[in-house]
Amino acid sequence: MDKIPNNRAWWLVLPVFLLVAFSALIPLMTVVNYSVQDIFGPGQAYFVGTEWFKEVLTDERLQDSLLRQFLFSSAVLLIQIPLGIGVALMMPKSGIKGSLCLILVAIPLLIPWNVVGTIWQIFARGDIGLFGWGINQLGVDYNYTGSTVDAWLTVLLMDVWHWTPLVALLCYSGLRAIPEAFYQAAEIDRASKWAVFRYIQLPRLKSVLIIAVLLRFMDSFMIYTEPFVLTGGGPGSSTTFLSQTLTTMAIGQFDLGRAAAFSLIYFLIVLLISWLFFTAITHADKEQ
Amino acid sequence: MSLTLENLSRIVDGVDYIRNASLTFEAGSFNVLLGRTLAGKTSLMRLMAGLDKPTEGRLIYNGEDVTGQSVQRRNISMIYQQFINYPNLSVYENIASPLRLAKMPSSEIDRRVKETAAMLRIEPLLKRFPLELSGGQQQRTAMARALVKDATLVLFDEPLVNLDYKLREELRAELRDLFRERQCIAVYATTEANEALALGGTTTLLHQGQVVQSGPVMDVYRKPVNTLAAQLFSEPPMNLIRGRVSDTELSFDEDTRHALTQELADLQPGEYWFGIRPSHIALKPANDDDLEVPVQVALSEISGSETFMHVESRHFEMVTQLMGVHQYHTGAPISVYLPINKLFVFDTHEQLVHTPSQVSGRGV
Amino acid sequence: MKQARSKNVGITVFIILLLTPVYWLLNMSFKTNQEILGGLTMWPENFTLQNYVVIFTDPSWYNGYLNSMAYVTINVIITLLVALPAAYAFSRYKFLGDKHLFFWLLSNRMAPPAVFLLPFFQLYSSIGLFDTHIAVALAHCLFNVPLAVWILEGFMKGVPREYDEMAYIDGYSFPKFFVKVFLPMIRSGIGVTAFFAFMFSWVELLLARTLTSVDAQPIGAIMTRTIGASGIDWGVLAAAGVLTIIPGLLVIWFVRNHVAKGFALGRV
Amino acid sequence: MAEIHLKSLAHSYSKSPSGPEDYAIRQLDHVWHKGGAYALLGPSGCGKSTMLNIISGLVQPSEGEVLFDGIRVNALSPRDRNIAQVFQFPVIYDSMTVYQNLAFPLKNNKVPAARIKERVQEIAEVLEIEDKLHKKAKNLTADEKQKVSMGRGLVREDVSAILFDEPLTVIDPQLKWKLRRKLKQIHEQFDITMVYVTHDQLEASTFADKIAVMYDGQIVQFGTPTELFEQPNHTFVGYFIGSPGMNLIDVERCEAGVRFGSAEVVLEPWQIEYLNRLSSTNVKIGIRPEFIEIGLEPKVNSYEVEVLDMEDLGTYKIIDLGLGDETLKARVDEDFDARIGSRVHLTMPPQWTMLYVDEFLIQEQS
Repeated sequence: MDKIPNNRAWWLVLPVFLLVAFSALIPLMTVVNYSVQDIFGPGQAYFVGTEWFKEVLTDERLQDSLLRQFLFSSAVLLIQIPLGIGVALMMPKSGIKGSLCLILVAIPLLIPWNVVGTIWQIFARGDIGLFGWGINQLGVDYNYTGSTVDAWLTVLLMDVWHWTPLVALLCYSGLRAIPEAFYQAAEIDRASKWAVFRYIQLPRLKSVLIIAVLLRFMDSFMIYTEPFVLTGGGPGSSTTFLSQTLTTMAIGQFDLGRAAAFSLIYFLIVLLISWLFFTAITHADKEQ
Repeated sequence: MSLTLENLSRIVDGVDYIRNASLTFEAGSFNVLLGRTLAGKTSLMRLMAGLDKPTEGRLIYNGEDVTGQSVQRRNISMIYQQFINYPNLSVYENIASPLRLAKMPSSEIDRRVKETAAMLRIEPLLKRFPLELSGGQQQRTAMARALVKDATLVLFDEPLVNLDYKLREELRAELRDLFRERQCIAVYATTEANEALALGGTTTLLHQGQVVQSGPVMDVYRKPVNTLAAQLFSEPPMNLIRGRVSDTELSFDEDTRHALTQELADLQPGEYWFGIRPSHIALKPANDDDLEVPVQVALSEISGSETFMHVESRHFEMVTQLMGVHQYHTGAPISVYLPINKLFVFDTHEQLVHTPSQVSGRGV
Repeated sequence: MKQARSKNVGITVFIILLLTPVYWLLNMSFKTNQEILGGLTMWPENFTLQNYVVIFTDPSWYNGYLNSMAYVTINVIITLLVALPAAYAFSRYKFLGDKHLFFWLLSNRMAPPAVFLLPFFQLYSSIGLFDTHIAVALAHCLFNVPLAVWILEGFMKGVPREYDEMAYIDGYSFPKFFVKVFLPMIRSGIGVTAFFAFMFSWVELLLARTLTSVDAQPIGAIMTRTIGASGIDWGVLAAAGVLTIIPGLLVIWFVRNHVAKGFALGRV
Repeated sequence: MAEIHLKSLAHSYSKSPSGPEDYAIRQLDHVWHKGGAYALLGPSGCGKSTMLNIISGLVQPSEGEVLFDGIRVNALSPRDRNIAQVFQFPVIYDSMTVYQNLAFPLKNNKVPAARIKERVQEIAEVLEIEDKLHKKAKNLTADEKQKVSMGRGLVREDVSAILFDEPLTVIDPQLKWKLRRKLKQIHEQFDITMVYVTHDQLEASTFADKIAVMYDGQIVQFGTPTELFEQPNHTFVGYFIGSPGMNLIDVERCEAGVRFGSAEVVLEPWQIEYLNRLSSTNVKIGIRPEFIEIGLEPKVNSYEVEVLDMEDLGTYKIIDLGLGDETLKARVDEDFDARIGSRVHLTMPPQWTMLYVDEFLIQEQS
């Protein structure tokens, strides 16, 4: 459908523009403003240029937390995307069973993020949590508040529990959007189950998978509340991710200039990587 | 009452949708726009409706310039190829909607809706919702909504294309009857020559955004101004054969020649295009002076009552439309006969130079 | 048929695993603290509603829920009000800077909320909105409005433009057409958008906690209070957690048939 | 290749059909012979697509049997029935090239690579898409996609039958006849059983040797295009085939045969005899507009009629003739001319005047 050129349409988008500009542009300008100043108190600020940026980029604590962040996001994508596709393939196509599955699978998505943390905080404890207790019963020494590896695995497991449903639901609806005729044609062409998946389902899931990858990357890269409640970032700083580092810096230490510079770099990284993902996937498509 | 298009053009991003169209539509007339896909039929109708603004030219209604008038203020109706109805309103409310917007008293609305529904034979469906209906019923609802409000201009954009052909035939016949008594301007777009013939009225041929020819349907059919008009307005398309005229005879090639008749005597010697309608070609000579052309059969398609036979000679191909069943094997050599008095002649610029004299056949 | 059965088994196992942590929370919410700390039991042996009674009788608890509901509702309303016309503009018209504007809107969905914490705090404090529902609702618009525009635009593109034209031809003015004809046609889209706006506002805590202190404090922030002098009150904490899941369940129940469609547009 | 036999077949989409109106297909027996080119013709909703899907196995019939060469295949899935089907809208594997699309069914059948190459090339040539073989299928136009869809059906050599479900819906009118011709050519070349579903009589009759006309879940006639035209077995066939359809007139019995209004139609003795054996009052006569003769002078058994309307269709004219309360349509030459309101004389040649009782044709027993 051709869109009609009409500049008066701006009147329709004006409220959105103003609202988002108010919520995004003004704060962003504040951040930029802070990032180039050193602030000691009201009225006491000095222009420091790119000092904060240099400091942030060379700060080892931040580099560590960035590395941890990348590890975490990659692990999230590697586990959740295939698992989500698998779950979607198993979900019943229609009827009451379909709706029921949909709702049950969606439950983790509807839980406030701090409650997600709370649930796992309880669930994984060795004394009162089924999961922690169960693992200990198996003879494995498991303690997520003491061991770095255990803490990591628990945070990862929690994220898989929390967000795989999103990938599954996206894929499920992508699958449902494939017209029946394609399956019929494949049946008639005597395609194997694998061929149906490889040549019909997977190519047609591409657009939802792009969304799934982008969303899961972005949101896992910004994760804050759940690990904060579960582990408080510990033990040590082993599960302290970027958002928590930033929050601590800004609110805990009130280190405004540094936090602002860090914020900008953080935002740019998210934008850049999202853009890379997006163009890489869509470009590979045009190439062919 | 009349609607006049004055040098109307619509050009968007360098693409001509409509180029320099000038036409007049009279009240009470039924006008068919005939052209292939993307010929500009829809574009022209959208300009007439005021849904698009022309880049150049004016739209005059009853002597008043209405080019810039908004759609809401024009009293028009439009029926689309897709079945467009308000999905969340019942058939009754669908038909009533233009009247409700015009703030008509509800007793009058009720009377009109029922009357129009009866006319289109959808009275029993008034309580149903559009998506519960068959395609034909949905389109009838759309037509009822278009007809209920006494619009001055009713536009049909290939309304029957998505229906079974038998249903098409029925609705087409009903449409013709519905508009006989009305004082509005009806404009109907179609890609099919046979539909234009069946609907009658005035026909306008469109091609690549331009008006090729316009006039009463039979004038356009019988006197196509050029080869393009002839091709557009016959189905299967008119056969065109390159040939020449000398002082004494006309010839397609060395083997196919015929002495000039009285009728063709005015033609200057030279190269011409000769046109012959598929239905005029016969397997047996009807007159003594029919031109015999030896050909080979390429394919015969039998429709039950008719046979479409595709034949080829060394230099040209032809399609013939024959009554009855004629079965030949591919490659069979036969002769077909072209009545000289039914030949159209076009010059090398493809403009019409000779029309076959109207044979007023046996009649009362 | 064998394959269908293995699929059913697979999905059942997945759902059971998915629901176990939730079950555990539910289980705990019906236990006394003695039972919770006294040893692991698969279901409450001394079934009690006491934990829920605590929440429903203590205003400082139930006000948390009311606060959360209040800002979520305000957020959903604002989001829909501004996103509907904008999505219509994007789905129907070409206008100066449309593509850039669209991308800029979406880029806000990518902004880490942590980045905006401090500026938001200062912004809303300076205009006197700190610790109000409207502040949180406006802050959540940052990510909900772009999302809503995106989802709605997808639904609106699915409605052929001929419907708009038909309505104009019948004599509808734009506002009347939009409200009476167009909105009913994208009902399910509006439902789905409202659902997602609700969900993302309901589950967010970082901004909500930062922008409030007492009067508009969300339930999530109040839950941290269960850590008292005598340790954590696990039973009440679990009950509070269970209660936060219920509104989401209710909402998804209403839009269950449309949610799949919203996802299918690839827009979440 | 196989003979396909449908034995007391019936199908309903509802689980507990309460009456005949719940059936998409009502109790029918039919045989599609080996190697024939057939069309299944009918209006939308007559059950023709359902029947096609029952043959291919995409739909399980609720009653009756499907036999391939005498073997019951009801329980077999489409893949085991070894059948090819082309759908109304193009179905292509868009991540593959055209070549891979065409090779796909062969690969699944474990055809040797060399043979696949040969065969794909052959089909691509017939369909005139050999220059597109290495393009991504999703970048094709709608027509080309549909050609690829068809190609996947045609490429297999061992199929029991190829089924087409309105395959030319998305094709531009100019191209339609070309593709129809291609299909016919392919049929002659490879000699495969083909069943072609359509609502367009021209499409059906130009493609098929024999046409099954479906109406209301039943096959009302199975015959050559000429038979359907000249001897419609059922009033629906008379109405549906031909444009305009057959003139059908409700009549009463009388001495000489039947009559309507003041007009008597003289029937053949065997027709009268047949009629006398039946008690039904639902009697009609039918005559095609093409077979009505019109003259200026009265003749034996001619009727004087009034010219009510005349429609000029360029190559011919349709005139409406008033005879009593009835209106008959007749097709005449383009040269024919008559004033509206004038009177002419109409003859119904006995060999073209059909007699229908309870909507079915009364035929002479040989």
